[in-house]
Amino acid sequence: MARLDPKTPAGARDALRTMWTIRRFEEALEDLYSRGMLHGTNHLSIGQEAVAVGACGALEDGDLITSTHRGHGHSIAHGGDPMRMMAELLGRTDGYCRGRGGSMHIADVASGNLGANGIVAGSMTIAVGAALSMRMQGTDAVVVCFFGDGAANEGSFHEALNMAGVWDLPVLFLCENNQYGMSMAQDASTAGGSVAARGAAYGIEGVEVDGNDLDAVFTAVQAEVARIRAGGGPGLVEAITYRYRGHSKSDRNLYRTLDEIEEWRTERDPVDRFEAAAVDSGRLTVDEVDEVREEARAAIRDAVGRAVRSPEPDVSDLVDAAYAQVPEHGR
Amino acid sequence: MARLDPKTPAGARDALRTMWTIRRFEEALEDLYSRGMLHGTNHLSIGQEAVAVGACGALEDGDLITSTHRGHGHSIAHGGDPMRMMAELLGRTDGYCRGRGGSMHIADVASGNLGANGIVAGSMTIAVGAALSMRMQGTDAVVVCFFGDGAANEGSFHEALNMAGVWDLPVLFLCENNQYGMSMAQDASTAGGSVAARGAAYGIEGVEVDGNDLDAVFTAVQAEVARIRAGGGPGLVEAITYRYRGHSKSDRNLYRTLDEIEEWRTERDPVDRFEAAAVDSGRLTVDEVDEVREEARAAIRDAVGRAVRSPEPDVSDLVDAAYAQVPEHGR
Amino acid sequence: MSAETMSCAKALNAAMRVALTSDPATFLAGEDIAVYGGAFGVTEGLLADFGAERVRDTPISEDAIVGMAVGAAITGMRPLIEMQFADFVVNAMDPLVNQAAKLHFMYGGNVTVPLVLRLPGGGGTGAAQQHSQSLEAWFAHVPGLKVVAPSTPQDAHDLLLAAVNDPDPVVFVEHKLLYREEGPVTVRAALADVDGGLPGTAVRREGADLTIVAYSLTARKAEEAAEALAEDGIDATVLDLRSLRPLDLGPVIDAVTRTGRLLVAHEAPGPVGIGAEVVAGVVGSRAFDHLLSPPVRVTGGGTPMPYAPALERANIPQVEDIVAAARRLMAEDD
Amino acid sequence: MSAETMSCAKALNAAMRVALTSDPATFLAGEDIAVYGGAFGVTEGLLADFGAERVRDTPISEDAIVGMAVGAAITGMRPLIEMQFADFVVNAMDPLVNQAAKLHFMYGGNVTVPLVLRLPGGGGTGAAQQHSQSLEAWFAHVPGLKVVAPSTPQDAHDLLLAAVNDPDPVVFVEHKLLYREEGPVTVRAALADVDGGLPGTAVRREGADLTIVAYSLTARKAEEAAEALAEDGIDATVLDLRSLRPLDLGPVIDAVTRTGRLLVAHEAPGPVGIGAEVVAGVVGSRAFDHLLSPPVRVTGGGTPMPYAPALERANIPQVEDIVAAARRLMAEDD
Ligand SMILES: Cc1ncc(C[n+]2csc(CCOP(=O)(O)OP(=O)(O)O)c2C)c(N)n1
Ligand SMILES: Cc1ncc(C[n+]2csc(CCOP(=O)(O)OP(=O)(O)O)c2C)c(N)n1
Ligand SMILES: [Mg+2]
Ligand SMILES: [Mg+2]
Repeated sequence: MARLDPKTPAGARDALRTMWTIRRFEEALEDLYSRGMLHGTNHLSIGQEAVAVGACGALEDGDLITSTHRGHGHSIAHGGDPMRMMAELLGRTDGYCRGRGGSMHIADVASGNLGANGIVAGSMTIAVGAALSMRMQGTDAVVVCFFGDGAANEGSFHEALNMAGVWDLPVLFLCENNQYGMSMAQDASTAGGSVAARGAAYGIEGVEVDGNDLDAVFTAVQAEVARIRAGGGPGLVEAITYRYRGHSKSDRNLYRTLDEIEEWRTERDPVDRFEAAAVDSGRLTVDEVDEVREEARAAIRDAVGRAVRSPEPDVSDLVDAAYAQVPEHGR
Repeated sequence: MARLDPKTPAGARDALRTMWTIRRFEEALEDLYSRGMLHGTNHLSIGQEAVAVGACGALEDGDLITSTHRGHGHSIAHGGDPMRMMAELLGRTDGYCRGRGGSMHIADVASGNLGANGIVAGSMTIAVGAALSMRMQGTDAVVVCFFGDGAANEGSFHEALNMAGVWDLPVLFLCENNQYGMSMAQDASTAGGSVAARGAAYGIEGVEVDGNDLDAVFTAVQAEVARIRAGGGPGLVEAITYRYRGHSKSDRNLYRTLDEIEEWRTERDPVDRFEAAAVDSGRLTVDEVDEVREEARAAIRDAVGRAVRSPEPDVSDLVDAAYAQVPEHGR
Repeated sequence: MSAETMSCAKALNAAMRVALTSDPATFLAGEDIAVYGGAFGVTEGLLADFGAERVRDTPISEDAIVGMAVGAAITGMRPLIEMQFADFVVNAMDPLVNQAAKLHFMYGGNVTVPLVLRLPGGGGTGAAQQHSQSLEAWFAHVPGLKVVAPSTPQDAHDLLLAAVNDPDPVVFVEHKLLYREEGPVTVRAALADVDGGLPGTAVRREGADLTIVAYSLTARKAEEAAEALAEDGIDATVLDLRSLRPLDLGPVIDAVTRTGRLLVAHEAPGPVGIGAEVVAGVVGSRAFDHLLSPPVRVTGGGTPMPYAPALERANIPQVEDIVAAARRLMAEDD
Repeated sequence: MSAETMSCAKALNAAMRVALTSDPATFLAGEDIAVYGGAFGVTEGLLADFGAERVRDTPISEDAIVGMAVGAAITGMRPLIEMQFADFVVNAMDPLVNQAAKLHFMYGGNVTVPLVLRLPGGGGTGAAQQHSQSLEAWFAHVPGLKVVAPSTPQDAHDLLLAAVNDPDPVVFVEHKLLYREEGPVTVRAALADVDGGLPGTAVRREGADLTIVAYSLTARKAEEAAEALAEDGIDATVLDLRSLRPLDLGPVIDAVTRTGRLLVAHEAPGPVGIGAEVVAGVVGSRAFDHLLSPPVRVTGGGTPMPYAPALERANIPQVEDIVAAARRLMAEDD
């Protein structure tokens, strides 16, 4: 059974809380960054929350995900602990990677998050291997592989979809089409224009979905995951969404207009939309919505508070750390 | 105007002669190999002659080709001198690459053969660059990029078609689908099954053609090249054909039946078929066909005779040879 | 022309401007180099001045970007490619190593492959494992490739022009932390003004006690280290390799012959790095008889580049690491 | 079990059989390894005995092959991958270098990546530039990768099993000309029979006059060279590195301390090759004070590998090249 069912009041509440948790998490990062407490760069998923939450909500225990450089939302939606994520971003020992990996490398393999990845399309072939692994081990797990519209032009996309196709593997390729790579508009970078339509090249029927509509994402992914779990072979979903923030910290938004951003924020925000839909359909009351918002804010405040108290790693941490096992002669 | 028009008697004669030249060339290699005179390996294109000859015949002067590991036919069809090719295979100084490159690397850039390539799909992105180059230089040249069915599963295929697509480049991707990679049947390696159909992923309308029918290949390629030359953007043609010989010298044909091979040889041989068609349609007489065969045989006999007399390169040939220009401090 | 003060990023930008202006065969391509101006702003403003045909934003397709450049280079163009981060060149190793490096030789000397591939590398920006690598050792191992690594704005400018002029494929190693480093730059008027071929090792400082060899950002650190050592009365020669293939060892051998002591520093991992080649080259030369103590390497990369600032710092050779190693080296034979 | 005579190819095949039999988490994948039995026949017969699920023919997709292996390895499998020719690993550098090598460290030590990548490399088969490379230096430069290179059938067998047992990604370097070389092999009964971790440098011959260090096919040539030198009264120690990362320098340092002379030979290009690392490591050690003459490298790869037999031969170190270099080395300080 899916982890949450947004069509029920309890599921709607969970889904909304998770969306808000993601947004508050990202906002907390912006705040820490502006206060000089974060180093490196990071890629925020504000505006794309419904994809992560809708997709991960449709999974079952034991299912796996692979994520991207823009992976905070995936991690939280898959059940990641914001404190450990925040500690990772702060470079602390309580981080998921003990502070070694940072924003682009949060992973929790034990719980089925095979990891964010700093290489565009870098996790797509990894997802294929994980799917093969699950099948060879006799499980019925499905792997959801998140990737961006820009990633669809990497050779790895092609090889991954083809291999998954010929081996009929239980993997759902989930494109978060937020309209841009770093700066390149999707239609300027992508011949043919559609990622979903590329599925046909591999015998996969691609599905396009409104990525800012949580219910729609959930429904589409749930259907695909069920089909895949039943042995139907790989799937491809393209969720149309938008990122509000710059690609990363150095972005001056030269490639798009402020009007465009504003329109998405005011007209199609996934959190606003889901709140309205949940209230309209009677799944949540206005008070409940307010409560959930407050829960998310408190959770992130608490996570940040604990994360900043986590110790910094010591350089002794680096000794032999590149390997799981160093032979005697290598010391 | 196309270099040859197989619909005319003169063009038919040229086309047939070139097909026979290719076949005799490959047979001469088999002979030299069995006599221990050839080292390395080589990939024969016997059975696939109509693709090379039909496609290259449809080009105009100034058009370019990129070729593959199975490239002898492309080279001859594009006007390569069998003596210099043979000298290359024998590792002699008169070879196209002065004996340095061998079977998989015959190139004659000056005449528009940008080269065979030992890397599967390795020339596909090179073809894209050549097409861009031609356009930036203000020519109306078209680049024909030969590749195999197996190559269609490399990431380079995807990146090349996408880039050609978004930049609308004058390049025709021409798949020689001979049903197998080295041993893997095309349908086992290729999700979705069709290479031509993959064009749609890039906004390209793929064309499938009987690759053992020279007239059909010529017509399809001529139409595509004209469309591309007029600025219509990249094309994709899949020519269905078959290789009679093993993939290379070490092949024991474990992956296919002798019946299958036999059926293609006896029922669909491209040379037999073109001879019959040319005679049937009155383009050539039976005597002319015999003449042409003899011309090709003589040409190859002569090429081999001269090639074996070409000198071997001296090791002094290697000094500074990796670079076009070695700085003083590098000597 | 007289020198003006500018950053390495600006000096590179000015070089591209010179190339685009003086040779119609040149063009730029890379991810987000046009509209965005490059991830590090190095190509800023070039789209406006030279147009989208010659300053090309590409899809995220590193293999096709470099393969395309090879195809363009062998048919008369001079592509100047930016790999957004050096780390992504892993996706373009076939066109770079199997094609660009080999075609001139493989096709019998009948083609040249005049392409330049800029690789912004190095750590210190908190970008962690997959955005911080220094991969130049790989390319210096490959016959057919040339590899250069400037450390000053003037060298960045001149070496880039020399690389564009060069008929062979040149891997152009940049360190991200150099982009903002400033220095005097004489901007060349045309490509032809830099015509001496790719330059070799530069002497940054002369000293009698030991020879410190480095390149790219680490060459700047070596200079700083030498200043610190001078305060202790240790007088170091500092050499900046600039060209990693071919490697200009002559000045290194001369210096070690005089100083008797060799220290090589770089940010890339030690094993099978440029430092190993420098040490092996020097001890295999006439300098062997003049060596007073074992040559020393100070390198980074004990692990993949870590994220946490303290760990990252520890994984990169710092000025004080070079100073400490030099002191130990001097102490050894006292 | 008693030893039988078999080729390296058979010894590798037998090791895969042991691995597949004793650990259900192992599987093989690669281009044409199943039905065809591998381009060099190394995997022959395994499909018949272990089935298509565990002996997997793949599409021609090197990036996906290795990336798939990474994904399988971090989720409990132990993939054993054949790259059809070492040269094609250029298409899989991202999964190998940016993923496999880094994940254990990058994800905080919480995953292991137990994959083995077999790379049939080397020249001498007339396959020319793109099918003859020896690329091991690259991988030995990368923290997180292990690199081994056996030269005997027994080592081929044992190292492959040790590599499968190893929790880290292992690049397994094979030379195509070794496949038919025969020698005594004791076939292990189970993976667990090879449990000492990846072995280090082996002493192939002891001699007082000079130390010759090599690996893979060139180690065999070094042994032959030593026999030839013995006829001249030159008594060489021959060391076979076997592991290139980590590099087991202890035995090399010991031997050079005794012999005072070092010659390193390999087929890969000289610049920034394994030989440079060995020389730099030795001269940076206590052996420095015992060196009688400059260490010497005998390497290949002056150009991309040529096709014509005479050129190809000249581009690869031959027994006589090692002999000649050793003689010059001995003459130097006479
Ligand atoms: C192989 C590789 N190439 C380029 C980059 C640099 N880069 C990081 S994110 C990005 C844009 C990715 O676009 P998309 O896949 O649409 O994801 P989004 O950022 O929109 O979420 C680029 C070019 C990279 N990290 N890896
Ligand atoms: C990158 C790469 N991978 C694998 C090979 C080995 N190889 C050479 S030809 C070949 C089969 C190619 O099949 P296809 O593209 O259909 O061409 P065909 O041989 O059928 O003409 C393979 C696997 C190679 N040369 N390059
Ligand atoms: Mg995007
Ligand atoms: Mg084929």
